[in-house]
Formats: sequence, C-alpha cells, structure tokens
Amino acid sequence: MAAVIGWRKKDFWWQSPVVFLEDPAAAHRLVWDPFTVYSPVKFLLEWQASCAAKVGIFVKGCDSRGINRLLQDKRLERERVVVYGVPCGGKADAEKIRASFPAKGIKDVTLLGEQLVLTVGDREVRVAAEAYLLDKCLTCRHPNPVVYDKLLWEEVLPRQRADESRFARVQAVASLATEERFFYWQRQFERCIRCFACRNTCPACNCRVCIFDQAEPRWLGKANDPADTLNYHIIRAFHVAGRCFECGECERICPAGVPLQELNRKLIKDINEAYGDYEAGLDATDQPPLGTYRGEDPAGFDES
Amino acid sequence: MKITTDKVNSNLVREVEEVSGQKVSACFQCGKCSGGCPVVLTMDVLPHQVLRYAQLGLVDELLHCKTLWICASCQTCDSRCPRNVDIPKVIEALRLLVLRNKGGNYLHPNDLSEKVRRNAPQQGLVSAFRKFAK
Amino acid sequence: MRYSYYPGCTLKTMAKIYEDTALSTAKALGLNLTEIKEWQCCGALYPLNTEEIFSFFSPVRALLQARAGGEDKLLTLCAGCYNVFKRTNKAVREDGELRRKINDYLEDDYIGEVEVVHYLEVLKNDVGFAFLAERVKKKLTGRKLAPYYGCLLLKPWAEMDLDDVENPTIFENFLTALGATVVDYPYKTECCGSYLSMANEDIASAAVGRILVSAYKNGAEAFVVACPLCKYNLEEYQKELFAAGREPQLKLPVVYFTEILAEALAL
Amino acid sequence: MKRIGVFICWCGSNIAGTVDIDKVAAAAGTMNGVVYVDQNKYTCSEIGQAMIKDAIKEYKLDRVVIAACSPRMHENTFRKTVESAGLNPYYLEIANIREQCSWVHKDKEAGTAKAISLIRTAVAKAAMNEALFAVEMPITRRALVIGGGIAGIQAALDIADTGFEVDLVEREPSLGGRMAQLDKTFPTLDCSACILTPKMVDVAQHEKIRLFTYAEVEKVEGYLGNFTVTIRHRARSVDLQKCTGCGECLAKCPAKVASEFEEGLVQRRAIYTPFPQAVPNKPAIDRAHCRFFTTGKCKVCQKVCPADAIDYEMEDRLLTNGYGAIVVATGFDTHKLNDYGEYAYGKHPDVLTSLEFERLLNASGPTGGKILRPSDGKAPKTVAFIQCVGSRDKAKGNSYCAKICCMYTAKHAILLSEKVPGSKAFVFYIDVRTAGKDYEEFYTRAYEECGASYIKGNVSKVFPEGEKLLVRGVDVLSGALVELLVDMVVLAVSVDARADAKELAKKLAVTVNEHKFFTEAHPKLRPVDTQTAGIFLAGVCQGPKDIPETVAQASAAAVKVAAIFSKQSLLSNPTVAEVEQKLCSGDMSCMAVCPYGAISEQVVEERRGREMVTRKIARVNVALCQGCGACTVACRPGAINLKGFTNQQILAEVDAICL
Amino acid sequence: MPVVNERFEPLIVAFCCNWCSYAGADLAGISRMSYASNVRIIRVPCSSRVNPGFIIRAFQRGADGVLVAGCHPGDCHYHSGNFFTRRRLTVLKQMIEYLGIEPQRFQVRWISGSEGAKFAMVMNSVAEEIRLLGPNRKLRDVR
Repeated sequence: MAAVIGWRKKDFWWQSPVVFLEDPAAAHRLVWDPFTVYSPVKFLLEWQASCAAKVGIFVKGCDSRGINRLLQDKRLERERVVVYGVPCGGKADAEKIRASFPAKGIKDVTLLGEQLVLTVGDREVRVAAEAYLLDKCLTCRHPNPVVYDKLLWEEVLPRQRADESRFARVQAVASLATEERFFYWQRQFERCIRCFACRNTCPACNCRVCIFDQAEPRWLGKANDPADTLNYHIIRAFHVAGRCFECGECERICPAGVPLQELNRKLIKDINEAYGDYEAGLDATDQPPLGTYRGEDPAGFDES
Repeated sequence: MKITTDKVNSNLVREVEEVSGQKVSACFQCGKCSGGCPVVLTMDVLPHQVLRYAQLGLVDELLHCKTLWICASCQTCDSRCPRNVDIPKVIEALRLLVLRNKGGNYLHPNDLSEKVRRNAPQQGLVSAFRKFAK
Repeated sequence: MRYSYYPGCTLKTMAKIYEDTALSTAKALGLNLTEIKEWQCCGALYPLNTEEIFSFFSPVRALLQARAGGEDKLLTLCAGCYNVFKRTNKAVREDGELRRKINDYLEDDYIGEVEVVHYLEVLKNDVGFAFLAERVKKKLTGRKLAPYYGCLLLKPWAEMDLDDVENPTIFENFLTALGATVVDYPYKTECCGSYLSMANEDIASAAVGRILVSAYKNGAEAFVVACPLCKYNLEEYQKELFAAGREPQLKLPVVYFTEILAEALAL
Repeated sequence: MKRIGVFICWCGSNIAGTVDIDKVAAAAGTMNGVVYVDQNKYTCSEIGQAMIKDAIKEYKLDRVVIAACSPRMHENTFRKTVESAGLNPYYLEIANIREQCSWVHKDKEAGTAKAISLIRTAVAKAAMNEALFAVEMPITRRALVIGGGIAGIQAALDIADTGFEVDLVEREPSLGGRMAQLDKTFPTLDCSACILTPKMVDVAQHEKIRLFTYAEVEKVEGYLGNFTVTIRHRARSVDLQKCTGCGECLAKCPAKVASEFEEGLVQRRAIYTPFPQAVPNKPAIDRAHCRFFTTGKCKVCQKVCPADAIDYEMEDRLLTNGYGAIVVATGFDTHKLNDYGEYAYGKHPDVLTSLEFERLLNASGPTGGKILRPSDGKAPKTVAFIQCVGSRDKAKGNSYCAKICCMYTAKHAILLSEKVPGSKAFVFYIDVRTAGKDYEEFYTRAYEECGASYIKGNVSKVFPEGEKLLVRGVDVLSGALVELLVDMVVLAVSVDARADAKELAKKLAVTVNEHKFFTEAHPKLRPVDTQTAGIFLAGVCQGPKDIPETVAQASAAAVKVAAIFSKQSLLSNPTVAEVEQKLCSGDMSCMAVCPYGAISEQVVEERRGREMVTRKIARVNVALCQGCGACTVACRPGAINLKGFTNQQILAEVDAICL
Repeated sequence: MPVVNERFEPLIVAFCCNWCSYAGADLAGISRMSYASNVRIIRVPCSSRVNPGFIIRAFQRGADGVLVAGCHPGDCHYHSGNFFTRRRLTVLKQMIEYLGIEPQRFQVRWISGSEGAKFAMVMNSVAEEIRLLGPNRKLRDVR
C-alpha cells in the first residue's frame, strides 16, 4: 500500500476532513470522531487514475456502499484497494451542537455509545447523541460497511425506525397539490447557485466527463436561468436513478440547503414500487433497475 | 338462475375478492378442484361452480348454498389449482358474508351431539366454531 | 439439541398421551424441550381472509415467547398448531404490511426470527432416521402400519413445505426406521373431514370411510397419525361404521406416531 | 457554413392544396445556411430528381432538404438522387409535410405555419448531418444447423439444395430427434418413420451437407456473415470410417441401461445405436455406463468387432469452422412429472406419459406395436387420457399451452380404438384446441367414429386400486362427479424448452423468454429471425409447434440463410452507435441495454501526462448494431452516440421545432 | 365592442419511433384523419433513443407539452427498446410531476403503425389537455 485515505483533525472541533497519508509514520494523524462524515470514496478515482500502487481506505457504512457503486460502475479495481470497514453509530451535526452550546467554548466532542460527550471550557457535558446527529444518519439503514477487507470493530445495530422515516419527507412533499409542490421546489431551487458540489461529492456521479461540463452539444445553459437549474436537478436525479445508495452527502454538502434527498428518495420509492425493491450499493454485481426490465412491468403512464 | 349485467358488475363480487384476496377471474374452469374435493358429494354448488357463479355475479345463489358449510378447508383444491386460486379463501369470504349478518351463525353450542361434547378434541371444537359462528 | 415447545390445548387434555409420549421419547433421544411460558390457544385455524388481524396475535405472542426463551426453533406436535404457526411465521416474515399491522398491537416487534418445526421434522433432520434406527430397542418387525398424513401437515405446500404434498415420504421413512412394514395406500393424504365432524357428521363419516377401507384393503393393521382431530375422526367413525355393520371387519387402532416411537424405544 | 438547398414538393395538390408553397419557400430562404430554394410539382418524378441534381452542382450544395411525403416513402429514392450528384446519401434530410401536415390539417394558415416549422427543423438537422458509410463485409457461405430433428433436417436439406454448404450438428449418436420416436402423425395418420427416414438418408448422402452426430456447439463468436464456431465432437469410441454397422457388438455388450429413445420402457446396451433406422447406423459407446470405462475391464465389443472399429482411446475433438449463418433447431424436452404426484406416475406401472404410449404404439417399439399394459402385458380395455399435464398450469408447470397435445391425444384415442377392439378411451380436457387444416375433422373422428368419450374437466387424482386405476374428476359441463376404474392412464405431458437452452442462447448471444424458448426478432413479422442478425430459428426451440409448422419454419429459415448467401457481400447499416473515447467512462451501462450483444469492452491506450496508460471502454461492433439508440440514453455522459440521430442533431431539431 | 381573446395554441413536440408511432402518424395522414396542427413530430429510430435531456430541452425552448410515442410493449422493432423506455420515462414522468409539473405536460403513449386513428385521437386529446392547462411557464427559459 502506497497510501491510506482516512480522516484527520483540522483546526476546529467540527472539522475532520479526508486526508491522504503516504507516510506510515504519520498514521497517528488519522482520526475517527463524530465529524468524520466526509466521503473518502471519490478520492479513489483520482488515485487509481494517477498511480498504479495499492491504496488503503477507511469507510463508514455509507462510504462502503459508495465503493460498491464504483465497483458496479467498473470505475474501481477492487484488487488495488484495501478497504477498512468502520461500523458507524452516526455523525454529529455541528449546526445542531452550535445551536445548543456556545460554539466558542467547545473544545472537543466525542461520541460514546448513545451519548455525545462535549468538553466545554473545562466542563464535561454529556447529552443524548440522537438529538445532535445529522439528519441523514437518523435515517441510515446500513450503518455497517457492506464491503471491506478488515472490519475495525464489531458491527453496530441499525437505528430503530430508520425504515419508516426513509420516505417520510418524500411522502410529505408528494401529498401537496401540484401547484404547491411546484412552489415548494421553486423555493428550494432558487437558492441553488449551481456550484455542482452535490455532483462532485456523489460517488454515483463518477463519469470521466460530466454531461453538464460538455460544450458540444451543450446540454445545460450557463446562464442563471431557473429553467436551467431545474434541468440540472432533473437530469442529475435521473442519472442517479436506481444507482443512488442514499448516503445523503449531496444534501448535507449543499451550501444552499437544497433538500436533494427528497428528490433522490422519490425516485428510489417509485422504482421500488413499480419494479420491485432494489437497494443500490449492496451488491456490486447485479444490474441496476434502469438497466434491465421485465415484460410485465407497470408503467407510470397510459398504456392503452 | 339468470345472468344479468347488474349481477356481473355487482359490488358483492368485489367484496368477495377483497375479503378473500383472490381474483375469481383467474379461474378457467378446469374442474380439478371439484374432482379432488373429499366432501364434494354432498355439495350443491361444486367448488369450480363457486368460482363460476362468482365470475358471473351469482353471489346471492352462493350465499344460500350448502357448500359454504360443507367445505372443510382441507386445501386439496388449491394445492392442485393450475391458476393459483385459493378456493377455500373464496368460500371463507362467502361464509363471512353470511356469518356477519344477524342470525347468520350456522352452529350453536346447543347443536353439538352428546358424542361430540364428550369426546371431541378441543382442536375440532375451536375450528368448528371459528368456521361456523361469529 | 434444544427447542422451545408449544403443546396446544388438545395435548393438555384429550391428547395427553400424545404429549407424554412425545416428551418421553424426546428425552430419550437427547432432545431438550422447554415449554414456552404463558401460551394460549393458537386459534386452531389459520385465517383464510385478508381482514383478520387479531387471529394472528396468539401465535405471534407464542413465537415472541419462544424467542424470549432463547431457542431458535419452536417445536410443535398437533398438526393444527403446526399449520397455524408455520404459516403465521412465514406470513410475518414475508408480508411487510401484515407484519407492521400485527406489530402495531404487540408489546414487542416480531419479524419471524424463530423457526417453526414439527417433531417429525426434527426426527428426520436433527436426529436423523438412520440414528433413530440405531436407537430402536424393540424393532416393530412385522407390524403393518398405515401412515395417515391428513391435510394440515402438508397443505398448502407453498407455505408448509414439509414434504411432497401428493407423495409424502416422511412418515414412511420414520416407520421404516422403526422396523415396521409401511402400508402404502392412495388415501393417506385425503382429508378426514376435519371439523365437519362437529357439525356435519355424515359428511365426515363418508370421508373417513374411504380412507379406512383403502388402508384396510392394502393390509393395514393400524393407523399412525400426528393430529388429534384426525385420530378422533378415524376412531369415531370407524366405531360407527362397525356398529352399523357396514364395514364389519374394521377394527384398526389409531395411534400417534409418538406412541409408536415410545414403543420402539421401549419406554 | 453549410450550403443547404431546400426543395419543396407540391405533390400535385396533395401538399399545395393546404400549404401555401410560395410562403413556405420564402420562409425557407431566410433559414440558417439555406442558399437555394426550389419547388416542384412532383419532386419524386424524374424531372424533379434531375432538378435536385442540377441544383446541387450549380449551387455547390452540400446538404439537401426535401419537403415532401414521409421519409418512409421516398427516403431511399432521394438518397440515391443526392448520391448520384456526388453527395453522401446521408446529407439528405426530409421534412414530412404531406402525411404529417397537408393531409391532416385543413386550415391553410396553420398548415403553412407547420410546414415552415418542419422544414426549419429538417434544415437544422441537415446542417449537422455527416457523411456516413456502410461497411462492406465478406460472407462465409457455409451454414451451421444446430439440431438434427425434423427442423434441422429440413433446414439443412433446403439450404443445401440451393447449392450452399451446410454443417449439421446433432448431439445424439443419430439424426431423427423427437419425430423418430413417434408412431403415426396427425391428422393423416401416416407413419412417422416412413416420411422421416428418407429425409435422414438424404442428409447423410447430400454432397453439400457434412453431418456431425454425437457433437455439440462449444463456442460461437462473430456476426452475420462471419461466425466462428467451435464444435465439440464427442468421443464416440467407434471409428465411423471402419465400422460397418454390422451390430455384432450391440448384442454382446453386457452393460444395460434404460433406453432414452424408448423412454425408459426397455433397456439398451452401453454400446448402442438409438434405433434401427439410425443415421449414421453405427453405434456409440455411452462411457458413463460402459463396463470398460467404469471398471476398467470388459472390452467385449472390441473382441467381437470384425472391423476393428472400437477405439477406447478416442478423445473429444474441438474443431473450429467459419459460418455465414446459423439455424437453431434444438427441439424440446417433455415436462418432468415430479410435481404431479396426484397422477400416480411412477407409483403404478400403467400410468404412462404420452411419449411412452407413443412407443407402445410403434411397431419397432418394446411391444412391437401392440398396446399392452406394462404391469401384466394385457391389452387395456379402458384408457383415460389426461390432457394439459404440466401445461396451462402456472402453479406447478408451464403457464402456456403446449399446442400439440389435443391433437396427439385424439390420435391416440383413434389408434387405441383400432388396435384394441372393444376398448374405450376417455379424454379429460380443459379445452380442445384444433386450429389447423383438417384438425377439427380429425378430432371429430375421435369422438364420433372411434367412440372416445371427451370429458371437460381436469382429473384431480388417480388412485391405484389393485390392478386398476381409479380416475377421479368432474365433468364441469354437467356438474357430475366422475369416478372411472380404468386399465391405463396416459398423461399428455407438456412441452418444455430444452433444459440447457439458456446456455446455448448465451453462446449465441440470442435471448430466451421466461420459459427458455428462443425469442424471435418480431412475434409477427420476423418469427424466424432472432434479434441477432444471421441466426435463425426453426421448430419447437422457438415455441411449441407441430410437425407441419416446424417444417415450414425450417424452410423459411433456409430461405433466410440462402438470401444472405446469395449476396456478393453484406453492407452494414451506417446509422450505428459510436463511442467517443474521451467521454467513455467504461461503466458499460450501454452493454446492459443492447439487445444485439453489439457492445463489448475494449482496452485502449491513452496518454496521461508523460506516460501511456491503458483503460477499458465500450466498443460497438457495427456488424451487429441495428441502430436503436437505447445505449445512448443509458450512457450518462453521452459518450455513445447514434450516427444519423446524434444528440447534436436531435437537440438542434428540438431547438428549431420550438422556434 | 367585445374583446375577442385569441385562443391559446399550444406547441406540442412529439418524439415518435420510426417503426410504429411515426408509421401510425403516416397512416393517419394517408387516411386523411385531421388532428390538431399544434403537434410537431421528431423522428427517432426507437423510443429508447429519447434522452430525458431532449424532453427537458423542448420544455425549455417553449414546448407546452411533450409526447413520446413508441411501439406497444412486446412489439418493439428492436426487441426490447420500449421496455427500457417504459422504465426510464415512468421514472422521469413521476419525478417531474413530483416537482410540480402538471402530469398532462409530459405524456408517453404506445401507438402502433396500424393505429392511425389512435394517433389522431391521442394528438387531439393531448392538444386539448394542454390547451386547457395554458402555456408552459414552469420549465421554460426566461431569457
């Protein structure tokens, strides 16, 4: 192994970004804390494109499904990666913590079982972790890595009721009337600045050259036109249809707070209902639902 | 007996389908159910005819037939049905339509014979009352 | 080998001999059966409609008890209970809608973790008929026994999945292991009339008659059964047919397979 | 900038009646890139075409738009026109202003506006049209026929009679297939062997046919006109050159095994010819049962062989040949009865399958053509025939109708009445289906003249009652129960696809349906083609059918093959998919949706920085691609494009049509 | 004087597969079945060639309705293309409805080469539905 990809601590308590370590002596810099939320998976693409050596990678449950995503898309050579699986009890939401505690005083945050331990000044505060976890972790159904070479510790139990909350937001939006739905989404998308962060972080968005970056033909206008923004979001969601494995990074990373999971999960729900339950990222060898069919498939339109 | 458009479109057929979870239109009348039924001899409407009647909306006739009280739910018929129709479930739905009406009970504890009262296993009694009374 | 054990109503009363011989033979074969706590009647019948939810509560509670007891498998004897439990368990495992509905009413969530087995199945798969044959102390050589399956052990086959529904062999192999001569007759899976004997006795009587005559003609000396209701029907109507003089030769004892097993193990 | 010429056709008054041609012409003149506009009363006429050619030369046009009738009508005509003027035929674009405009709109203003819009769209597309070229592909003029039953025999003979070479591969030691097992054939009752055997001999003697028996297809590569097929010639252990077919060995072999040809009713030897009229009439050693091969001792056959033809050392040989086309004719299996315990098959010796009964009828069969009960050798007086065993049964068997059972059961009932005087046939059926020439009459004969009783109702169970069989069912027409004590029960077993059809389909890159029957390219219009060009279907491997249908399909397949071979060379379809290397991520989403197996992986070398690296991308085989474009949508980055219908072209059309 | 409002005439872009629906449109023409002139057809080899990007682009450029028409399931000239179409466009349609676009705006229909009358009827009904909805403003470019 020429390097490992994991997380390290940066200056502030809420920063644990992804790091590439090539020097074994620096291994102590790797951390596992409530903020190691960033997905390391897409860094593998660059690594494998630029270097023939093996690389190690630490993955949470969600990240491991990203590994399967890349494997299924033939974008990864499995034998060139050593996957360290890290069962994950959920990651903390710095915003939620800041809302309850004076940010300045916090020095350290750790997760102990179901409790979050905060060092505020020289005090130690213990609170129930659930209220401070990221929303996406509360609906996580596969906290344990589904593909790995080594598992770092014992598997954790999936969160109760994650199944039921999975489509709750989708159902809420779907229950609105057509016009209300349009205005709801208009309000969401008008904040979008088309920074493409959602695409860039998404392991399912792994094309060498994204269609939105092409000039000939130009599929997406460059001007700040609401219709182009909608175009972007429709096509992005369509491209991950049947392939999105619900890591939720797109939504979490969005600087404008666009609830992209509500769109991704809508497609998942529709596909499951029409074409049978399918969960992306669990098996790298099967065929995603839009790449296959059955003669008796139902249709979402008039087939008469 | 007469088949009319009203009967064919009757809500009762839909109710039977809903309660039973079975599609009566799936039956193509091969009769394999009736041929294998161990208690068919005393039935007035044979199992395949139950489905035929239901397909054509002759539900009234079904609600008054003896067959409902003769079927033993042994499931021989559905285990051989080439169309995957669970006939005992259809008969059960019809039976429920009768039982749920006032005075619809078919069996009362006083009806039991002395022999049954003395010797019958609980399993039989519980089964009989669940089938024949509500 | 350890199992949770669900006896059911009939085995505590009319079919006490079934339970007694089952427990004694199990012990002799090294099977550890623990009766689950606080069980109720399983309902005797699996609900055949889409509207009944409450009928599932009793079997699911019993399955929860079995899970609480810590064993993977719940052993049953009465064919009626076996039918109800096996199908309920499968339905809970496979039908998410039903599972949600049931769990909404129960104290604890059950998702079908326990495996429901019949004692015969345990003898075949866990003990093994070859091993059983070795443990036989008193071979039943020369005994011509007619296995009678009835319906509940086998049907519906997609849910019960115990044996081939038309040509089952588990009873035959069991009896062969005990050294008995198995009587093959085409009525071994034909229904005995079940609960019709409570209300429509003539019908049950006719159904039983055909089974009796076929077994007798094929040389049977006794019936071996796994269901108290089958035993009742086969015995009662045999008496009647005999008394009425219609089938004067018929005097075939009906015994539970556990009684035969106890005999072979010399208990 | 392109130089586009627009030619507007009046089509007499067909277009000019509802479309203001002058107005349209004026509008066309203002469109981007249009340098020339002309109109003509009939553009498809010779004068009209000459005008186009002249204009192309005079005005140096490099793209041509013709606004006229549907491209489905004259696209090829006009492509030739522009080609003869020196342009690539794919520089042409047609605006359909007749079928889709003038003929369907009465309002002249609206019609005119729409015609302008359609022409603008065609102009926008034409500006992006590129030269496309068909690739010329050579043809190997030898056909491969897989399967030596009546379908394969007929296909091979018909191809060979047109003068082309054929290799016929048969898995068993002899030609013949299912038809060889049959006694008489419906509805004429002529003897199966009498009409089949001469054809088998013809195959063996035809100078254009090479017959490979005891051989199987191992691997298939290539495409229409150029398949490369590896055939496994299984070790027969008998040298066909030396063997004279004297049969000495057959009598002396000590190892016995149930005869497949006789449906297990009798035994054959380990060295065997399947049946007396076998072609080639020379034995093979079944090594799985041969005493020498299983125990190392015996060699009796070698000792008795006067021709020294036995060769225990023989090994499988893999031979590879080139073929231009393939006919698949692999036939069917009969349905296994494991799930039908209620019929007591295997429990009572007098419960038979229909194919077993067929052998009892056959003069060369185990009873010499007498209908006798396997249990006691007596002639049955009453026989129950049960239809649809494993057919029309989605619970335990095949959901489809096996098509042939109604007719062969009528035949069995007729033959029973002829062979056992005073006998009685009961036929239990769900529906009787006799769609075929003279079929209904044949069925009528069974119940009217031959005394068969037809009972509508599926038998529920057969109870062995001593020597007899109690058949229990119901007559659904009268509602009466049926309990018949009969001497024999014959089960009309369903027709299954070959158990290994899927493996063969995979080798051939064709598909099977959910029942494992090979899928035709179009259910109505291309029932003989597969969706892989150059591979054709004959007989039951495509779906249940009777002998006349099988023969007809085999001959049809032969014509399809001959049509290919009669061409000088093959031209590929130019509107095929194309991969742009720099965009392709290599995830092969395109491959999953391609119905023709036209997409495969290829390794390409690329410069990255200073070094050369390799990676995998998609590759389109232009010989296989039919140009549907399903791949283009599966490809997220748009790396795979469809020539003639590129993303650029269609987006340009969309932009123009919305103006 | 009463003001006569000009009737709204929607623009409908129809992507038709060459083998069935385009042939159906031709048949409607050959049979002289008149239908709404608002429909503009773009010919594609197979409905599976229709990229969702084309559909969105049409809306952006001002189409008030988009129709994709292909062979009936099982009749695809290319064997399986429309089966993929069915899955893809079901997903797309349900998504854009979820985003608040009226379901009538984007439709998918199976029209065979022999269904000229059906082609005309579908065009009329789609045109009428869209006319009632009014112009597409939600997905249209503002510039």
